[in-house]
Amino acid sequence: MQKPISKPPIRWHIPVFLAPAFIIYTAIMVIPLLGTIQLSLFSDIDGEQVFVGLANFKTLLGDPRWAQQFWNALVNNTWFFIVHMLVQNPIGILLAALLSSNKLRMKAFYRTSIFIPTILSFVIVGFAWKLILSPIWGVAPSMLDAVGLKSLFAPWLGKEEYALTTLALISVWQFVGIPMMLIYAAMLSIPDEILEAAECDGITGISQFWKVKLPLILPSIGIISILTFVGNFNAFDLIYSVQGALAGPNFATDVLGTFMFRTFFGFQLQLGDPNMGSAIASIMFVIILIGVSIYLFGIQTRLRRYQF
Amino acid sequence: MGSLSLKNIRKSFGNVEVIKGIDLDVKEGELVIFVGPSGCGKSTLLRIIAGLETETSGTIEIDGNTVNGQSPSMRGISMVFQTYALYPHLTVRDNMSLGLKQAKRPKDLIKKRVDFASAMLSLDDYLERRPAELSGGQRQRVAIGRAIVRQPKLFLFDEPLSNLDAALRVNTRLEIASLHRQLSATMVYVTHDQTEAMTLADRIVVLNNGVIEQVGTPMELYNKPKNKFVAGFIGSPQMNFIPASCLEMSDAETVGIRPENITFDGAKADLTGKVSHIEQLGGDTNIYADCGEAGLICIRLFGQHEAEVDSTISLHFDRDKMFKFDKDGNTIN
Amino acid sequence: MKHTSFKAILVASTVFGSAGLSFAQDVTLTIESWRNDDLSIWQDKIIPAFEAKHPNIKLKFTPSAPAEYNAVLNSKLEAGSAGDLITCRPFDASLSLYEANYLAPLTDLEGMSNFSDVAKSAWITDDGSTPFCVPMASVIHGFIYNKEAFEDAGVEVPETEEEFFAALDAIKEKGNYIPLAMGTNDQWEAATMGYNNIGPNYWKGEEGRNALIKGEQKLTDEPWVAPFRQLAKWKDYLGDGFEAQTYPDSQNLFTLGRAAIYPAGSWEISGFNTNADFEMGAFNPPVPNEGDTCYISDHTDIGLGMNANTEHPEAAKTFLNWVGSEEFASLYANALPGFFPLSKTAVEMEDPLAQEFISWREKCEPTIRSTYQILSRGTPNLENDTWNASAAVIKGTETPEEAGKRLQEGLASWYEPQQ
Amino acid sequence: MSVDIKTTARSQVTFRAIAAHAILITYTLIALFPVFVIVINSFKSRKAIFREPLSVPTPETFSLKGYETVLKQGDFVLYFQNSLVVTVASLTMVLLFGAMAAFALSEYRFRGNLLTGLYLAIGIMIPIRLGTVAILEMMVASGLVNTLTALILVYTAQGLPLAIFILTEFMQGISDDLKNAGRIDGLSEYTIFGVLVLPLIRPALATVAVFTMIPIWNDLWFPLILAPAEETKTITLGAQVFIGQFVTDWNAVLASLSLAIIPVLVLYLIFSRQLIKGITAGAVK
Repeated sequence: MQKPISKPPIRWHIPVFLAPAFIIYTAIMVIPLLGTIQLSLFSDIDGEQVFVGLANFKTLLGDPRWAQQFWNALVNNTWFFIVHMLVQNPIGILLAALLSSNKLRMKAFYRTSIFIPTILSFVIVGFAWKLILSPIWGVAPSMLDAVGLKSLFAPWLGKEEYALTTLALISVWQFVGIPMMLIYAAMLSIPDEILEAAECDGITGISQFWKVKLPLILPSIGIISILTFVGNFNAFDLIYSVQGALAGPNFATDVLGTFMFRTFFGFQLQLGDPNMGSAIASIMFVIILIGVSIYLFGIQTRLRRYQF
Repeated sequence: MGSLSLKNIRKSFGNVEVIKGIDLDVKEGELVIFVGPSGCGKSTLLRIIAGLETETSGTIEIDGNTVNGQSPSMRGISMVFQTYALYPHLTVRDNMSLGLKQAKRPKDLIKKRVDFASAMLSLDDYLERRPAELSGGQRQRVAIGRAIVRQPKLFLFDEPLSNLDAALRVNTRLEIASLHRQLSATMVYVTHDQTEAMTLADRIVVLNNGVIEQVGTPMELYNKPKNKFVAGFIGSPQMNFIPASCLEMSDAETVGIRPENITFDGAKADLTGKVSHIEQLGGDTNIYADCGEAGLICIRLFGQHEAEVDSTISLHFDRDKMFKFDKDGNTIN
Repeated sequence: MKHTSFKAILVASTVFGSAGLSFAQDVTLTIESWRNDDLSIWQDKIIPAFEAKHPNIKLKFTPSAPAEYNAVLNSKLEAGSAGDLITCRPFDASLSLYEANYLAPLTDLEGMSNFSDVAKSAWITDDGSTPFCVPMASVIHGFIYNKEAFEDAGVEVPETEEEFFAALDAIKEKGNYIPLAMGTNDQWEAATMGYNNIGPNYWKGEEGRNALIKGEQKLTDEPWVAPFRQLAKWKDYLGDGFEAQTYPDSQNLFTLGRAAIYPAGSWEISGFNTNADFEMGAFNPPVPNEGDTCYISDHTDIGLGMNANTEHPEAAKTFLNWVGSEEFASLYANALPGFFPLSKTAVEMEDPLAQEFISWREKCEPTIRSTYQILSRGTPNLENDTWNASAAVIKGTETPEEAGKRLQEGLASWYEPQQ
Repeated sequence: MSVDIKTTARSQVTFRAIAAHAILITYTLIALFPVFVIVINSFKSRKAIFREPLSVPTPETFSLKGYETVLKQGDFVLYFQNSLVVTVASLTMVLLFGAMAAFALSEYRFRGNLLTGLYLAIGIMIPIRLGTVAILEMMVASGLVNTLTALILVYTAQGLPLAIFILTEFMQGISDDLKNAGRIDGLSEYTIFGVLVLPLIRPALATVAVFTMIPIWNDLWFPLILAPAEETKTITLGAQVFIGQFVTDWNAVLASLSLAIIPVLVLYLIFSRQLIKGITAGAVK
């Protein structure tokens, strides 16, 4: 017979469930990152780390040499993001809309093929596109030649005016699978009854997409936008593997990620400056945090989630 | 079989108090039903009894033992859920025996009990199937079987019939009733459906806003509701409430009259109204009449009757069967 | 289920954990390097030769990709996980490591006596008192050319600026070869193989370089703008789409026989020998006028230092002494034609191209790359800016004068002698 | 030819299907083209790569030289094995620990629940790479440098925030009744999690697995910093070294790139069936 217990026992299982994730995440991610943010408040003066408050941020935004690089990177980064929003997500939605039509055959094949670039490493993606777009190797020029458009060819990756857009498009090529998958799933989860009701009302084909499906997948599009935002403002690898840490030509493809990397770890003869690098990293964090907050408090609340 | 006693049970979620001091005794072998509108706290109370929710204060005794703080499985209860909650990866037999296996009971005992329950619920043919291969009614029977096998001191039912269609609901209701008789088990049953409550319960507990409005046998509640809430909640179609002023009665704020206690009688008319809708149920007929300030009034007549929509009718109320309520909604005797 | 999976993780982590421990009693030295191209040479030639003499010391050569080397090495040093021996970039990158106490002073290392002061200059404190890396090799800049292409166009090896452009014109006229193999996509190619290749002839090698460091000359002065003017003229001789042409593209263009002249560093020699199936020659950067003294960039490029925190300082020193020896010099020079030993004793080289390059040391004045010593210590970084400017000048997006002005402003913003 | 209304309607449908296929095929070609170029050229001789990059290998141009070089030089089997161990171990830990935390967050009401959830989600926004130096110091201090354990720990930390975020959302959809039924049957919270909940969120786990696996498999940075030793090299790092090592040996580069595609493709195919199910079931709504 149980003895009567007056107080509920401590629910040990809650800390037990949380502990592994909490400990690993805190120890290996949070503490090092806090260390990085802390670094941004210090400066190396004669080999000593000295607390300088916000001086590094002042340099970054105030000193014309730093500020010029910073704003260049930020503007490029914004353009990089805009290209993704304008190209990647609409293509993703289009592909998903096509894939979700009922009677289509070979769905799995298309889905898998289009997702393949997403699983490739940046090393492969960078190398492949550099080769294809290379004026020397001649894949792109000879393909354009074949359709009589050779004159359109330009060494896109080497021209300041095209390089960033080209890279953004490569990145779109690589990642279009993610919005496609998520939107596809969202479309599949629209109940058939709603679509059947639309058919009965004579809303079919493209107008069905605009009038019925699109409003219902808006929350998913919102999520994708914010994932794209976070991803783009953390972008680094693709640009690094195609254009190197100096993000050429003439910094035309420099984004916050490459700027931070170069500053933090140094490059070639340029010595690493972890303090300034951390300052850039902290600003990146703030930018992403602001973007996410705008989304969470400004946009998401207005996107209605429909109960099916 | 055991008794249940609740003493001053309170429960708050954050600053919101959802159970506001409940005292209740359930005798051995009794089937007690909690009814109330959604959000009244009836499910929370059931879950507190089960130990799935921790009470903020108060004492729970099952079979004379205080069980506060004990885990659900130690309380000697079993529970049947609205969504069946069968383990999708286990067969019917394993679903029923899991609790006993967990308690390390001997194999032959488990088998005996499962066989007993499956025979009782005619589940013998389905013992090796998985839940996904069963119909809704079969699944609910498995859930009930799982409860029986544990031979609990106390059965708890959480709206067990809500997910079934109308015909099955009646059948299963009968099954539960016969189960109660056969096992003479103590049962606590939660529903929002007063018909279910009336047909099944030994005693009904009407809950509203986290407090007990009234406890009693179905007929006690029907005949002697303590207040307007209980009067309105028990009985179908619902009791008509009429402002006392319309009937020129000064000793009450509101009067209540059940639809079956109204007759057509032009000579002794208490009110006149216009027929707005008729429901022909075959066995009886419900007529709804718009009586101006007195509101929409439902009249229940036995047998089949005809009436023209928009025709004017005179209503007579059986004065002996009228209820009077004061400003606070309490019944005036 | 839970228990077993935890156990599995525990077991797994101990298994992996032990993989990192060294198991031999012998000392094992790890060498950090960015020369991943040399991996097989170290494994097949250098390490066996050393281990044969010193059986108790094992060597492990662990290179990382050149672009990541600095970042990786700095992180490892900071965390204390770097190897025992560290391949040194010349000048400031290594000096800062020494100053941060990551590299050990090598003042009393015997092998050091085998090197001249010039050889040691890249890895010594500013006051010249303490060396911290053993000089391994230098690279010489010049031009490698395709002999068949020269025959085809009927041109001779150019000695002056004028002849150089005449030769380029002739090759272009003939149309069978792209005259110059160079791209601006990677930027450093334009600076290292362009500006610092031909530049010394204009700023007169060490004379100009030292004047710049002292603040006596400015980057806007003629000797420093003139090389940009030359580069600006190169544009017409480069291949289609050179803007997107990468360094490996240039190498391929040349070794596959499609380009006539390759502005080179001597380190290309071994790769070109394997990949090109035509005869190659080399010439030093043409001088502005006939009879001018020629200058070459004979750049101290690789040194080897000792991690100050190594657990095996004695073994590391043994190895460093060996690196300073004649045996190593000859082994290295012949294994890697194009990396020229810096030791005082002359080394016999078999490769004809390498012989050609090294022969310029006798007729021309050697210097090192203008931006490497002292001048790239601050922000903005002069070396990185020079990459950018050289590429821009070749592409024609910036005039030579503008480039000089921009570099000067950048340098003056932090370098006192120039202010 | 007589055309009645029915066939017009049908031909409209057919036309739409053809248009859909046309667009999808076009995009599929765009998606696969670069991969195709790399793979076909990896089987050609160096000259042929340069001369006709778009043609498939013919008997004259066919060459396995690149693959020979690759297989001779690096220990690709070992690299592959390392990558597999790291990826599978990190995935297991991310999925297990992530699901455990998500379960705690979605199942129990306790003080600080919301705060803990936010705290764990912040990691989605910051690349862990920013903390490299501190991580390396920590690994050195604990003697984990040049062990696969170091990589596994880092990737676990990196993958957890998104995993917890997705899984929490998903777990909220699991019937409370089922878990309560388990409690009444005397299952411990751990058993409820392991036996009842985990199997039900399989699709969500697959979704998380794919999103977590790709960056782990393809990561270059941490292998380079934390475990560059020959015994612990991952396949991506191995391939990268080839690119550095044979800048001009395109046979070897292309061969190593082609080899590096296969394993991640296989892993993806394993998870992809569950992936669609997972996203559909509302893992990322």
